[in-house]
Amino acid sequence: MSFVGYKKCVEAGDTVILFLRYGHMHAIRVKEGQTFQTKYGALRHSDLIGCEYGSKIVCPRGYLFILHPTPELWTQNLPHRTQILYSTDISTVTYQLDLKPGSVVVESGTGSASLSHAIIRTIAPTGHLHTFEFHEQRAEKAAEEFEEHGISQFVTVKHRDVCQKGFGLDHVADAVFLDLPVPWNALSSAKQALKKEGGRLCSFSPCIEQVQKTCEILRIMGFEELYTIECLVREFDVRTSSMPIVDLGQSPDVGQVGNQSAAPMKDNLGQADASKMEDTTDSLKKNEQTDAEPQTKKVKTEQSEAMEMGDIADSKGNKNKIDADSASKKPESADAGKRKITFLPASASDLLGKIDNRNFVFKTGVAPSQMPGHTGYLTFASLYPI
Amino acid sequence: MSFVGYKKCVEAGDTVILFLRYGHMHAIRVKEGQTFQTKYGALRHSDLIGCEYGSKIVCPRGYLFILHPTPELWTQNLPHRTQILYSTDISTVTYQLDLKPGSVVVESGTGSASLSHAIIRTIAPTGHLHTFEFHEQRAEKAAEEFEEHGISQFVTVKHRDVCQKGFGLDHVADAVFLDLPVPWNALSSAKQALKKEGGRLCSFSPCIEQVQKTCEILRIMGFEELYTIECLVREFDVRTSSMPIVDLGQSPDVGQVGNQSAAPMKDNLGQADASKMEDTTDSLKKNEQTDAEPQTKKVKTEQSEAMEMGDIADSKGNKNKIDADSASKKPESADAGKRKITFLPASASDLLGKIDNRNFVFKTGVAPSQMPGHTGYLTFASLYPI
Amino acid sequence: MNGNIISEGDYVVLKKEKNIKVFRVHRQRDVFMDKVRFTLDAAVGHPYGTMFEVKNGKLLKLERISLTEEEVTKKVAGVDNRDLHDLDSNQMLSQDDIEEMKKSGESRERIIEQIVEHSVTFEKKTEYAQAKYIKKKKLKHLMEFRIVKPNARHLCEMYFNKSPAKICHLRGDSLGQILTYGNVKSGMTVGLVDSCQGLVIGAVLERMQGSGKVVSFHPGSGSTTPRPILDMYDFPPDVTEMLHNFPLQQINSFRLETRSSQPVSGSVQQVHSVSDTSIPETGTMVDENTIGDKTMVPNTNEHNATALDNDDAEINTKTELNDSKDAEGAPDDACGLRQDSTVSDTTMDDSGPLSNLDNKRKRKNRKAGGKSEAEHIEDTKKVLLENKLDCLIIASKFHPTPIVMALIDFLAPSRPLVVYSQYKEPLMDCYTQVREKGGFINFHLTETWLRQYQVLPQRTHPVIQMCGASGYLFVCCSIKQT
Amino acid sequence: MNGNIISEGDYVVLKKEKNIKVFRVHRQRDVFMDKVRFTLDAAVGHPYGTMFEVKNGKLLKLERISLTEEEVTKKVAGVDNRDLHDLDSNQMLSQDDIEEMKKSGESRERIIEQIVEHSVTFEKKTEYAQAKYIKKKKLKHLMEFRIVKPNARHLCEMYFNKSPAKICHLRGDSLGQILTYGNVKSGMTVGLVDSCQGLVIGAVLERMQGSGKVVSFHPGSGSTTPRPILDMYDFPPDVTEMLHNFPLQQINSFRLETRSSQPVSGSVQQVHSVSDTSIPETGTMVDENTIGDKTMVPNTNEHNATALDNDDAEINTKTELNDSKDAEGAPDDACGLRQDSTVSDTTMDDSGPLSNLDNKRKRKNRKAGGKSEAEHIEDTKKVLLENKLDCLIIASKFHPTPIVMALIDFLAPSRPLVVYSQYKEPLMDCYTQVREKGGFINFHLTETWLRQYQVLPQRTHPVIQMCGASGYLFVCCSIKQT
Repeated sequence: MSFVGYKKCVEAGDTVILFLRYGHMHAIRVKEGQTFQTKYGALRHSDLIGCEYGSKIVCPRGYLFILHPTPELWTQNLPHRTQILYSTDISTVTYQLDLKPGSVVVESGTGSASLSHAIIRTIAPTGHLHTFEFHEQRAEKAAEEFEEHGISQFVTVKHRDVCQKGFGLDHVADAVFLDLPVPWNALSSAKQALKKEGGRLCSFSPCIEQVQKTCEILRIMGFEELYTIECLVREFDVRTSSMPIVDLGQSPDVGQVGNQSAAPMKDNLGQADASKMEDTTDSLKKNEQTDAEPQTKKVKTEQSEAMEMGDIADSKGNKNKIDADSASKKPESADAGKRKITFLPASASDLLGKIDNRNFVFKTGVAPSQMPGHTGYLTFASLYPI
Repeated sequence: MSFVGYKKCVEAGDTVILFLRYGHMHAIRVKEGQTFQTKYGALRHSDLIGCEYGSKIVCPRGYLFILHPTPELWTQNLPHRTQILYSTDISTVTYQLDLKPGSVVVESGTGSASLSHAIIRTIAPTGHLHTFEFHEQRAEKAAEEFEEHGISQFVTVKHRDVCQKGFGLDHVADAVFLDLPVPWNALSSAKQALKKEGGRLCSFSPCIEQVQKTCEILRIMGFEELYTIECLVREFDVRTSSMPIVDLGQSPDVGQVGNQSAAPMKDNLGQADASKMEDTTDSLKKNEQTDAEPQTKKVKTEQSEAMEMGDIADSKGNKNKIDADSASKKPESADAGKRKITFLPASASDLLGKIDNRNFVFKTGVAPSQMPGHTGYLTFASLYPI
Repeated sequence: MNGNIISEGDYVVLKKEKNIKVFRVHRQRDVFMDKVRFTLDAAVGHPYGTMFEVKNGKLLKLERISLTEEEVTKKVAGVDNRDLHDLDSNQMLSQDDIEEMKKSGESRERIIEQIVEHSVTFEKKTEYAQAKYIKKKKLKHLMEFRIVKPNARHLCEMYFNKSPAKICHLRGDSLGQILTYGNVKSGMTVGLVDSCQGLVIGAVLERMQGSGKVVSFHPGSGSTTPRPILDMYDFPPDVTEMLHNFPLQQINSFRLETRSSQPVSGSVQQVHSVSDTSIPETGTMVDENTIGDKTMVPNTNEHNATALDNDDAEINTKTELNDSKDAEGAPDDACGLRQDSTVSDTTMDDSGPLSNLDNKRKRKNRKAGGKSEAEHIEDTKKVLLENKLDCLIIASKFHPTPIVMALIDFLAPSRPLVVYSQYKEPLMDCYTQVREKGGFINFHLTETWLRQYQVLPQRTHPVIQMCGASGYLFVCCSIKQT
Repeated sequence: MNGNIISEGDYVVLKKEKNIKVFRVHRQRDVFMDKVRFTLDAAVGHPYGTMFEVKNGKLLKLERISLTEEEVTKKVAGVDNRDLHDLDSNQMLSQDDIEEMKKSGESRERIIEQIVEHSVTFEKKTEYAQAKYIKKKKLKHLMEFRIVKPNARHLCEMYFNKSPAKICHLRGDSLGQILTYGNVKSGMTVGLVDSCQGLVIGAVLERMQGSGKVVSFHPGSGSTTPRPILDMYDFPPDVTEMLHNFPLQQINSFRLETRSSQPVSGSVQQVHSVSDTSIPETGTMVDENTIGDKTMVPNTNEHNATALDNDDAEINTKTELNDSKDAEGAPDDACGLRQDSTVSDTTMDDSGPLSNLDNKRKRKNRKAGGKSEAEHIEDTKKVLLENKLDCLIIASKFHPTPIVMALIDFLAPSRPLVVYSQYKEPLMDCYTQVREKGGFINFHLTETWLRQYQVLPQRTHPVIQMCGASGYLFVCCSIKQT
């Protein structure tokens, strides 16, 4: 029952997720006597049996966590037999098809059964999934997986080309999902499979030409409320970042034009912290004077180090102490002792970060330079009773 | 020369931009003796003449700024005769077509001349724009505008259906821009217009079918490096926002489970500020005790007010003092005097905002609930010498 | 009673393109849509999914969908817009003319045809521009809509279109992700904080269909807060009985209790017996309309004070009266009644006579009534002591960090924590602090781009306006603490 | 010399799909691309835009582009993938076999044909999968590229693909926006801070083509910082002569000077005479390769120390030697040589003999040389005193707020301030503080979604991977301060 109900401890035969670190997971099926090689060394399956899900497992060269399988973790770790749907599209499909316990769903093709697991999770224990796959091996493998995952009672897998032979289902389904190269050939049979009181349909296609043709036929066949979307997820890397404050030189007229780098918000101080602010300004000023012309080079080196270190990524999945002063621990920085973390509260800007040793330090969620640009178009439609 | 060179003061005949506030602008042509009605009252053109660009102009019921025209401001304020290209697409077109002073460019259709102004700005004073428009009125109006804007020497406007009659240009252009319903009909003539040493082409189309056909013909005609993109700008509203801290009740065991709402980062204090932190915790505790059970309702009322005020938008274009304590100024809040702005420095989280009177106050850039979802597809291609 | 037939007392969704409204079906009670007044009487007995039209103030089943764009489009069409001139006088029928035709009982087809015939520029428009023109006119002048059953998708869309602030700008795709990443399913124990007027609670209950437990943590000290959207889901009793409520204001003291009495969990009574104490959410509902966006927090307290002092059947009936009024008011409000305020008043006024059906329904749901607020809370405590949570979902107007910190210890190991926020910064704070606290892995902070497409022959493109704000989602997974 | 013909001494761009490299054309000097070594000698005299191939280590003009996907695609193709099985043994030619064919001088067409014929699954693939397969194999096994002139677009793309950190992750569309929103055009006076190794300075100069003035504010105290990308633009002297440099470390004291001596501006000499002092940027270039990502700041000082002490012709020549080495090294580095380090070494080694042409060119550019660093800076000060800036552009690795605050007073009224940053938070800070200071209106903080499409028959869709990070742009407009 591992995919439709949680249990506390690992038993032989369970599919479990090994979480090594962010982005490094494996799905394995626990079998007494077997061993699984991780990058942290060998892991004996028997050591997992009886462990509580969520436990930390120590390996020869590191540790990992053993997680309870979910359709989402399975999607991230399943063996790819085809392109698969990922959780962003899966959640959209599940939501837009109004799936819930008791729903009867028709799916083709089964593919790698990524979506199938999520559908079964949502419609169990009272619903049923009819899934169709034209590639024989894939159909067999999927059926095997459902069996292993304890969910075979909620799903019927058929090896069949539904575009040619149809689903062979009469008015039983609340929803139909199509991921086919030529989905329009399956629409007539899909309509036949939907309940007489109506239902929802989704067609997933990577190319717009498929969508155009599908929509055309959907309209002809009396489907309504056509809704074509794309759903892209953008994941942020949350990290403490910093940008150095450039040296704008000194000016005797500090209050007027000078020192803006160190205390740009001086005019906007809240009354409560004005005194603290003064301290800050002073301490920065002191630093500046000590590090003046002859020592400029050293100051610069630190700056560029800070730039290098600018992105102190809180490496994912590991606790990572934010050590705002880590730069000063480098041996090159002789004047580390002199440093002081300085806060500039009060101005609106201190809501965004703080000035720390001539760096502007801030928390940011960095957008990824590479992200999914396209998975496929999802076309939804409703069939209503006539 | 107002669109290709800056000048200091407004003269009669200048086109100027009146900036009332964010999103409220007008483009007017200054003519002695005329009056322009703004929402702040009547503005006599003669009052503008001689004013320095960038000046504040006082009107009967408000003030506005008089800005030097630029192609970008013009794009935002021009009279629409057609759908126009906006600055995001314009900048992409200009950049991708490698435009610079001296470039010879062919454009069709002229439309509302939004892009034309930007092209002329970039290629002047040594380049030339040949722009073609099949709608006679529009072509005339565009020519008029170029004259009024002092840029007519850089542009030739022709009323012509280039799909049927072609551009009539032989190997003179560095770049061709097409914004036509059936761009593929103009491609042969566009190729003829491009210089023998090669050049760049861009076709703008709202619908993918147009793009598909255009790309097909471009390939047949020997254009290379086809590159189809969409460019969407997402504008953030920068504001100080806040979310209330929910009341989790009191617990005698403050250090263990209690007071996490007020001091969730207690365990992670930097040494320098631990004492300050203690103060903070204390002061919040005091508040809590004062506002205990019998006064719960009042505390709640304040919270929901804060929620209401959550988005203290720094209204655009106006200086707006951030008044973090404004909620307490409402008459209902009897205990305003007791309040204290509290900072929780030291933890990484204080880089994100601060706890202020049981609100988490932070700066944020709010994504727009409505933004441009599509303008058009831009297809670029290169023609190389054979 | 067939669940698929529109019945009296049902909450129903009226869908007219982007305009979505929820009403409760009462005989001879006026409802308003697009400033048109009608009653839903004629809808009773028809299956859900039926298309209706309002003609001369009467609701009728629509036998055939009015002529499509293609049917009206004339043979004569322009090739492009070179000959079009923009003039105000392009349409020769005045608004008054059109209203006159409607009143005189002119057929829908005829009205649209007339509008087309009186458009000076129609023939010069391209074929596609003609179709677009007709669609626009149809939507404006014809009152055709479909009646469907309420569910998470319709309710979220309705609120997101009309009053997004009331549901923390929670967009449908983000709601779908909450359910997916929360691994919400039948039979589990869900903990959640919902500042979205019950939208998220309802979406979770919908995915559980009567099996499992949901503990809703709400702000304040009382037994619950008003959740008008939850009512609109129109759940049967077996679904709503899954719901248990717990006031956040008591969470710290409860956590302390549990710490000192950890072995207690085994000794408490079977939790199943708790279920029949529930459905407090309808009883505690207060007038949504008078509050508007001011949210439920202050009013909760008002109500709770009452509930504490007068916990008897008579008061319950009185509350129901209020409730039924709200049941009208709240949906109307969400359906944009603030735009046409005259209508709002009317709807408010006719809350007087309560149908018997309505009363019966409510009574049945609350047959176990009479439990005190304190008892309700004690019952929920038992649920929390018995079950570790299988997922924790926060979709709150409050700063999420303190809430998350107070509740994560209730989460079983290897389970998802899902936090939604309209803003990125509070979630980054939450992310950072959960990581610093430890006990969680697999951190994700995301936003979603939702792009809709117009797919029409020769006119396929993304829609011109999109929503740039999906809100943000923070998801991570608990581990066993050692 | 025809500017459109590839000539010795030119910087040239080699484009092979996404792989872009910049080299300087020297006779008998080896260059590397995709681990293939060749010389550019044979390219000299051909027009820009010509397609070349490398065959047996020799560069040849490509007479006809190698067979297209459609030409190779066999008539036999599968309908779908139902019969495909994933096996390693699907390709029966080994990598060694293919290398052997290449060495034996087999034609490109023949090699691709062989690969196709030895693919077990090729015939079962769909027509589209076949085309995709061939394209992939072509790119892998054939060395065909085009030589084009460097410009902002090519240089930005090259760096963004290979070393985005060196250009602050400035994406081409954002660079285009900087130029557009800055209203950059011929004849204006531009102030800018460029931490993108000269990419932005070059893009601005390109849009001005010799008319106007550009003041580049750089970190440190010296006359300039290394800007390897600027060199790659290969600007003629009249363009580079527009460029003036000013050290940010002197900005505060200069602002103070200007304050006390405001009327000076009228009395300084005509600024045009300043122009022939310039092109310091090539002279001050230091070894980019040894620094890598460490950026120029520390090394600037190293260099400046030298420059200060030894400001004479001999040192200038020595610097040129270094420079020329870098001219090879820097582009290679940017072109991803770090991936194939063996090549990197080779390129570094062959920096010895400097062509006469090279020397002559440099000398010519620096004929007015001999001016001291202090004199250069004084000249720039005159520019700043004469002209208010027509736009201020900041694209910096430094926190933008202090820089903006120090420079905005130099901006004329009704002119754009354009600040780019990789991060949103520093820009929000800048936005907030500029607004608090006053003197600006029309605030915009934006990011850009750039979506690329594959447009092929029956296979049109957005590309599978996209760049989610455009960086952020803050734009506002100055007003006259009263």
